[in-house]
Amino acid sequence: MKDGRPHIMVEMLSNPVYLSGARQLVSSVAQRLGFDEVACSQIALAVDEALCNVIRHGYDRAVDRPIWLSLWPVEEGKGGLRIVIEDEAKQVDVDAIKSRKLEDVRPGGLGVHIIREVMDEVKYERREGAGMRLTLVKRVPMTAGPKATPKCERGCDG
Amino acid sequence: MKDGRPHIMVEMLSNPVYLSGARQLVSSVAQRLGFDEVACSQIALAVDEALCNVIRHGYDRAVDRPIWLSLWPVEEGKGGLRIVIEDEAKQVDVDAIKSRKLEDVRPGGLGVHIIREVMDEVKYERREGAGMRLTLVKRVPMTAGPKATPKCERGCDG
Amino acid sequence: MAERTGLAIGREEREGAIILKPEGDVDMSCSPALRDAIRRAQDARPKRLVVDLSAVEYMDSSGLATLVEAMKVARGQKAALVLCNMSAKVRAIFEIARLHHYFTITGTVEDAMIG
Amino acid sequence: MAERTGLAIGREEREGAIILKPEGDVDMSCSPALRDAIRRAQDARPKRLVVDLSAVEYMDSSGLATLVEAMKVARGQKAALVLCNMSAKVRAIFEIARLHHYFTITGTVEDAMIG
Ligand SMILES: Nc1ncnc2c1ncn2[C@@H]1O[C@H](COP(=O)(O)OP(=O)(O)O)[C@@H](O)[C@H]1O
Ligand SMILES: Nc1ncnc2c1ncn2[C@@H]1O[C@H](COP(=O)(O)OP(=O)(O)O)[C@@H](O)[C@H]1O
Repeated sequence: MKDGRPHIMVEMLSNPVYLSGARQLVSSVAQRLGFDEVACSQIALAVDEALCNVIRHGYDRAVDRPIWLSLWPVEEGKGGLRIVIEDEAKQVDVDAIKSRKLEDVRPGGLGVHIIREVMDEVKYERREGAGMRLTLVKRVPMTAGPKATPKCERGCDG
Repeated sequence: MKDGRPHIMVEMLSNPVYLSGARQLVSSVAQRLGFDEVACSQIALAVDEALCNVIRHGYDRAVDRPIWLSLWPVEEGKGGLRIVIEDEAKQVDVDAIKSRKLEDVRPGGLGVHIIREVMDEVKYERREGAGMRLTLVKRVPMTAGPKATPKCERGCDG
Repeated sequence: MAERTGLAIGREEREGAIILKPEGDVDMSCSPALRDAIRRAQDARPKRLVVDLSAVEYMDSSGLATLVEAMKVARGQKAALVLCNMSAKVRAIFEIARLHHYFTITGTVEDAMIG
Repeated sequence: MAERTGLAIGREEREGAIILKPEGDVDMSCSPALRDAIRRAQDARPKRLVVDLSAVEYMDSSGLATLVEAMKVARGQKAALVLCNMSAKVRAIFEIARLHHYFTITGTVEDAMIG
């Protein structure tokens, strides 16, 4: 990947039981990277929606297939979080992954809209070989507090 | 591993900043496997202590080395959680990893005690090649509520 | 696998209305439990169904879908469906999905009984 | 890397005592911030140092080590160190480490001022 090895890479089964664990992980990491509470929970929501889509549309609800979730801190500006979600599910036309019109309310069809609404960058692509890759970026707003000095680069010894 | 592929495997950098993410992930998974709130937070504490020890003693506080954290549900009885923590840090004598006497209170020297106190099984070993492996097991107490029917094996479609 | 569904759902009847109170995260693994509970409640054809969200800290689009479906059924039954006690976080999710005007949303259960 | 330390530490002086109030998880990444704050407080040689733990939901052994160290300094200074407002979860960690009798632990800040 662009920035080298992910700081955290999760390989998880496509079982919805593990969605809450993925959300909590992402939300905690986002918090430590400087996002406020609302932003953390919305980033977790976007990741949840993306994972649900892999399970539902990619793997047709099979609960024993692999999903990879990788996290990198973004260095520029006030920082941020880059998230990559990969699967080895069926490959679909990237243009087919889109939100429906929200005006005619009906159950479903909200996931992609939520992901695009919450994240600053959203890119779907086919992986080489098998499966899809979704890259998400969220930047800490420039209006957030001062960039904190990373505790552990100053040497931590608790 | 004994039970095949882990349900969740995390590869993370040895940076204390990511400890909170690991704790939240483990705690959420434990909750979904039937542990009560106190047990979830204590399992997360044990994992935190083990990860801190890898960072401190294994990697001498280097923040860019890999740690692997793997999770499996335990099937027997009321179920439980099996956790394996691996590193490629220096290999130490397994007998040297032990708690001190708690009576003479001083800072430090509590991690291994906490891990053993919280978990039902604790096994340190040298990995083939490089690094150490710690296997932790915690079982849901037999006094806990009824074993719940897994939602998603009944077919989930939310 | 031994696991909790992660969602307990309380049920209460009061003045011809049914009040459901899910407790936990309403995500893809748990929204089927909420849907079952809502269906069973609507099968009894109450004139009012109240969903008390005070104990829901998180909801994803599968939870929203469940509630949209419930709203369609309620309209077909000419019955009221009212959501109440939403946390700020959950409300934000309704807003992102542009569903905050589609539903009747009140502050308290008491308001939901007359709203 | 841009990141929060995850621990803000409030400080207040009252009747010759210093009250510190860490807010967040006291783990290996944040206990150095708590130790710095305690050291600076103890350098002022207050007759009483109160650590209000009401906003701490989690503490690991690095947090315990920081407090044990602070206790040793306090004893050397013949000063009081009192912990207060501990949540049940944090108290459980002190018990696992067998440190709940080593420290003076009170319910409220007010009790800690006289305890
Ligand atoms: N990971 C994915 N793999 C394949 N197709 C996807 C994926 N994610 C989304 N899609 C497609 O995009 C459409 C819109 O997705 P979404 O907005 O989440 O609504 P819903 O999942 O309820 O249909 C889906 O119906 C599906 O066709
Ligand atoms: N992952 C590890 N790798 C190497 N040595 C370890 C590891 N974990 C623990 N140890 C050894 O066990 C001892 C006791 O650890 P612990 O109880 O956590 O206290 P502390 O870390 O404060 O010394 C350590 O001092 C160290 O020598």
